[in-house]
Amino acid sequence: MSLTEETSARAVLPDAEAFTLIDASGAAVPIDRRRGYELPDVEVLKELYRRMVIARRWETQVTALTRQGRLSTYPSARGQEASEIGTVMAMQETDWLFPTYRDSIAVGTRGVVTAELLSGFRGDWHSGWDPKEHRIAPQATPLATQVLHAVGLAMAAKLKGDPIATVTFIGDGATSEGDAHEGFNFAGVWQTPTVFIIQNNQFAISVPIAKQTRARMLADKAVGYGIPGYHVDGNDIAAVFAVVTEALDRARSGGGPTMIECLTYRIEPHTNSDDPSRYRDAADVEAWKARDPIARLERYLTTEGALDDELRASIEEESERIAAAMREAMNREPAIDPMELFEHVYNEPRASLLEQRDALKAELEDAHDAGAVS
Amino acid sequence: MSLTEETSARAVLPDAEAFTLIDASGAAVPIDRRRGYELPDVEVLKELYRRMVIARRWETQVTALTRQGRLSTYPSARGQEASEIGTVMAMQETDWLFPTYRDSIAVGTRGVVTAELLSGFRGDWHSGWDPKEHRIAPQATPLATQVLHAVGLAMAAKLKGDPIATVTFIGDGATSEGDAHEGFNFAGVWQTPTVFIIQNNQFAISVPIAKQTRARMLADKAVGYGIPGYHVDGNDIAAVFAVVTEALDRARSGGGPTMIECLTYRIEPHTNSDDPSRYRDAADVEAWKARDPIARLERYLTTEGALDDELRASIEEESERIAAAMREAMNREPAIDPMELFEHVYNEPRASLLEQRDALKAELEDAHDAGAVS
Amino acid sequence: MAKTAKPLTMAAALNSAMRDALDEDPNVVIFGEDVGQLGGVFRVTSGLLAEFGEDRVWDSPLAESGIIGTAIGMAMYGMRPIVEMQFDAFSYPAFEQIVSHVAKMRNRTRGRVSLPIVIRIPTSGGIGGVEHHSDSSEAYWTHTPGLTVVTPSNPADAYSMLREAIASDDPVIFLEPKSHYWMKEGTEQSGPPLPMNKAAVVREGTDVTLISYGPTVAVALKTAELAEEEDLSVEVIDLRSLSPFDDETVCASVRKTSRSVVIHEAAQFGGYGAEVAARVTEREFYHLAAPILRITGADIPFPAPLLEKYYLPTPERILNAMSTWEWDD
Amino acid sequence: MAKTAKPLTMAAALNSAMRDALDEDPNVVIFGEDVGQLGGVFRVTSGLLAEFGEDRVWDSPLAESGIIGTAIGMAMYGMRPIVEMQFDAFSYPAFEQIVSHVAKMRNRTRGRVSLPIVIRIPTSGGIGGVEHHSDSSEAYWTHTPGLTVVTPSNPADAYSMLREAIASDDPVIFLEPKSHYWMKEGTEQSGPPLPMNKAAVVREGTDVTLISYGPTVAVALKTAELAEEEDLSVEVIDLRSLSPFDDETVCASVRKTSRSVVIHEAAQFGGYGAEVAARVTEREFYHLAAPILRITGADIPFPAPLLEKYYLPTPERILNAMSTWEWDD
Ligand SMILES: Cc1ncc(C[n+]2csc(CCOP(=O)(O)OP(=O)(O)O)c2C)c(N)n1
Ligand SMILES: Cc1ncc(C[n+]2csc(CCOP(=O)(O)OP(=O)(O)O)c2C)c(N)n1
Ligand SMILES: [Mg+2]
Ligand SMILES: [Mg+2]
Repeated sequence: MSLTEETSARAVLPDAEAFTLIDASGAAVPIDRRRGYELPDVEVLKELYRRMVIARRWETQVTALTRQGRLSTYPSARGQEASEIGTVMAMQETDWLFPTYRDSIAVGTRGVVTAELLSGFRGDWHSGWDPKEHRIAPQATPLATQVLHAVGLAMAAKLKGDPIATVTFIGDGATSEGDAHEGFNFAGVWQTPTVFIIQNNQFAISVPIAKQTRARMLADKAVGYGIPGYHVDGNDIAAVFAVVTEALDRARSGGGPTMIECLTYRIEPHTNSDDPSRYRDAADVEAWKARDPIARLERYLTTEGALDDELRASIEEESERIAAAMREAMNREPAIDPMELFEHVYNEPRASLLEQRDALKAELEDAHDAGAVS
Repeated sequence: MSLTEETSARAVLPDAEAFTLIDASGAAVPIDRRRGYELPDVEVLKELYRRMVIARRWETQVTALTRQGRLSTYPSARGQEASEIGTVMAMQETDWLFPTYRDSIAVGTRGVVTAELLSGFRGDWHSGWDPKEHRIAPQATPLATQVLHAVGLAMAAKLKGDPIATVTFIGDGATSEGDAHEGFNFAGVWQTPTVFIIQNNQFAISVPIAKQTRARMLADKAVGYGIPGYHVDGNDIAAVFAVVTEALDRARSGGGPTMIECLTYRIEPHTNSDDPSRYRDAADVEAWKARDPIARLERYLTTEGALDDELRASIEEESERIAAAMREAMNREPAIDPMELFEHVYNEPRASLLEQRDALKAELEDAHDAGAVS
Repeated sequence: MAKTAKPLTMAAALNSAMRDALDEDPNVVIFGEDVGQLGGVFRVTSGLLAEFGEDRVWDSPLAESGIIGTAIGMAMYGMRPIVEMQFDAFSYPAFEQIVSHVAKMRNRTRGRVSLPIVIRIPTSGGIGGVEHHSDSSEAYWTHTPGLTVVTPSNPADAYSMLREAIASDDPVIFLEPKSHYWMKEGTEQSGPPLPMNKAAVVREGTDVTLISYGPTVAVALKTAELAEEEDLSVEVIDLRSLSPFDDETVCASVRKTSRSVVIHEAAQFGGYGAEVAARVTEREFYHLAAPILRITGADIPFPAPLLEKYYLPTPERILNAMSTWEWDD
Repeated sequence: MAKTAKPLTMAAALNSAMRDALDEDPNVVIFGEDVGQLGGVFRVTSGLLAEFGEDRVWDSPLAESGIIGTAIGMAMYGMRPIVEMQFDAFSYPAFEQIVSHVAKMRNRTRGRVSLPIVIRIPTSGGIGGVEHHSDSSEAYWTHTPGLTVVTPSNPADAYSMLREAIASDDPVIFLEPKSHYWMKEGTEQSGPPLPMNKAAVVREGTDVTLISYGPTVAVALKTAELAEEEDLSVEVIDLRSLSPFDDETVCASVRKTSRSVVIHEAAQFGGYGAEVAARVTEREFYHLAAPILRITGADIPFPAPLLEKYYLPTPERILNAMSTWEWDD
């Protein structure tokens, strides 16, 4: 049974086994297990590899800076690069992304520069980039709420006749929230061009997936919304890219929404302030490191002769350059203007808010004068 | 495939055809279509028949009184008697029921007297009976919220080791609410003894089921929670009774929750203030009247020789007596004491509330005095 | 706005406002529970689906958080959704979407993403509704920075304010006093309508200022009439906009009268009246001859239909409160 | 209560209170997000799962409405659930269950069904939290009849108030100032603890009353110290209970000082301070020498970490406000 066929029959459950194109050893699975999908072109795979390497290097740097106190917190996606990057690389520029706090590398891969991207975690403003310029919503913190935003924007595009799709990431834990349900359901009923990427990294902070659902897999939920559901090896970027590409094509051409569960693992703590030793075995982490998405693709490309030392070195060098640039950017003090606090709350200026702004201004000037005198 | 088997395999979808034991013509379906279930005993069926006739007569009376302005509003379950009565008749006395505004006849069948039962719709107090005495929660108005209460109470019973189950009714429309999802999910994860009866009467006020979900059927949602899902002819009380009985047995003996979709139809307007001609065809109503749950069972029992004119007359007489008694009860002015408004908000009396109570008292006395003088 | 002849009822005025907005701006859409085919349980959107089609007016699945959440996404893409919460208490499932996103999106994005959403909510009691059908939720919204909260008390305002709310680039909570849906236009309005964010002095007076909004404006006017019999000259203010608050108009009145009562249906404790009393006192303390009083619902859940008359503010209660003041003359 | 030696931090005091309650009453259970294995993101429930087992303390699925809704069902069956909302803003998905059911069940059932649920919510800012992690939600709860709302400002109160909240047959919103979790006990408490519903005069003074609660008690005390240098005698009240409000203690203080400032972190408009100012003014108008002022967060969403210092009330701002009063002497 091919995954493609599932999309027409609404009451079909995904296969128990997660869909893979390149297995953990770096070998392409035999054609009869590819369910009709083709391996992405080798040039595409090389580009996916390059993006993952850069993303990991960038994120390693962010984590280090967070430890040094340059960011107020940071949730790392280490280990989830295949789902993150495979998804956004399958998107077109006009598609919209609705990320969570976990998905900074996906946002960065779509072109948001570090200083804007890390605004929220550095703490200079809640969200730093222009959503309309990048077609990326702010990273959502209230869990699952962004799912509805993605469906709403897709509905607007559909009503306007624009051939775009929206993609949203959501964690395994967040699927328990009512908003996830309402989002999946609205998308099904309205047949919006939306692709739901459930990143099942098996933990919601400390709570394992077994305490989150009794379902065989999260993708089993799709049938309850009459939408196609897929269960994909989230550490295999070839599989993620292939399935997301197909889902996006279907969405853009009027075929409605798709739910894709990417089975993966969060290698780092939930955020820098988390202590995973309280709730999971180090051995599990090691086992999942052996399924690393980057190492796997590296092995495949090397075997195929598509990745030699020279290319590897040049990608590494590029990554280091990017890491250095971001380190520098983040070591600069962010520009902060307390008066800006009052600027964006409303379009219409409010007298009472201007009063409060002026009061703060006077206070700061007083403090400044006092400082100058004493 | 028998329905019973489905309960062990978690990733199985219900049959497309709703499960029936006695079809719309009043004939028992052949044994090979009974999926391992047995027809309830004829004495049980007679009792179910009697209860349905009484419930309908009672409700017809309530609707009439509502038109006369004795109630502020009333949502009728006419046409849904098989789901309503079949469900509660399958319950044991120690089981708890969590009804909605729609389920007055279920509450009445469990023994709550009219004056207490209709408190809310008459408007003398929000809820009239003692939930602990009857093991029936107040009828929920905020949609789907009661699903979680039912799961919570079941969890408490499970923790205490009490072999009881909880049952909640929920409408087709309300399944779209986040709370329905959270309730189904908590029940699955905690394996609580809870039976969810989705009364799919095909409309949420004016909105048809097709605008509520894209799923093939609502029971398809069960698989997403890892719980067994059933799709039952909600106008066949034999089927409802059989499936609910089994689900309750399973729940009480540690087998976890069950979702049962009863396919039925709301014959009356949503409430007395609704105008269904704005959104549905009279012909549809007529078609569903032909599938009437009472007429169907009456035909079956008559054919079986279990219901003769004498019994029919005695049940009718009993119904009339009950209707007359309730008419009388409702024509009495309800006792109202404005001071009671301040009595139940908190266990701990609050000074400020007592002040407000005394102020109202003084005001009413003033008004009374003024009235007396003028 | 020239289009509308004087509408008969508030429901009709609201309906006209939406019809005109749908007509003028293709980005305006309406969705929610029962707003399409049925025209809403109060028939406020009656006829709009038939006139504008399913791409502009439609019935959504039954989920308030879903309605607000998808409206946010639509607004991010340039649409101007008007959504209905069927009753006050049924906006609560959408609380997170409203408070954490609708109110905060513009600020979060440094002004780059505005959400021109109108959330229409039938509010308050007075119609003998069963439980959960008579709440007054304004204090929850007015405490939330980022929201604009308005409420009309008559058909003419209902029209002009809803038009303005739809035209606003900021999200607006539009509270419709459900007991007034069938209220007919009383006085002839002349001249251009007052802007949505201004309070109206609906009756002039010199001794006392009654501050009211939505359903209690009628109560305040009735009180003023009764007070006149006792030779008390009562000024009545209809706030219209709850957030922002029109300090200027209210303070000017209180400076003149030096006495004031705030009236609302919601529970008193932490109710909107507390803000009115606190801020007007902060500004006009030395002009006040007596504390600003609050005549409101009691601090209890909204009562069952047959008991609501003991809960709702009445002219008698207001007059009573005024009589507790020490009067110099 | 004899059991606890003086706990070191507020987190430890809360932990002790729950441990003792679990120990004494088999109906007490604790569940929520990450409260079991991890012991909560603030470690307030640390060790309780290990000590009492999964039938008493457990991790629930990630859904706040689900947590409150199931707690309601459990309480209906005689249990006394303690649940945690991970941060203030993450209680909003549960708003409907809290406002429409937790608050109203007892009244709805004519007193037959009480819901002895404690909803623990880490509240307010001061820890540089990212967006949605620093809200102050008290005004939403205190406006809702049927809820009891309390907040401790120190470890000793944290222990005694949480014990009392768990023992209460009414539902309690228990707001824990998250900036104080690691605060160590300051002063030695002696004698039996003050009941949960009473305000405490934590510093006596004669010129001004500062009314504070939770995280701003420390700010008020600091202000009082600074004011002393200017020969101003400042009384500081820690409200402890926000609903009910201890009129007696607060009014007695204001009658004495005739001047008062209310302090809180939440936005000012419609904030809890409005109720305090309005009700104290209603009762003590003729004893007031100046309007009661409010020093609070601005009417903006809680700012990003690097900007929160411009938002939070400071002693300087309070002193500044006090200096705007006309002083006779
Ligand atoms: C509504 C809401 N509740 C709680 C939280 C606190 N919280 C932040 S992340 C998290 C766990 C989320 O787990 P999951 O959805 O699996 O995503 P992951 O972090 O694993 O990527 C929790 C409970 C929140 N942000 N929003
Ligand atoms: C949270 C919430 N939103 C909206 C409503 C208003 N409302 C009452 S009944 C109803 C339709 C419910 O339909 P369904 O769940 O199918 O139940 P039925 O009335 O058909 O039995 C609506 C929208 C409500 N009671 N609660
Ligand atoms: Mg996760
Ligand atoms: Mg229905």
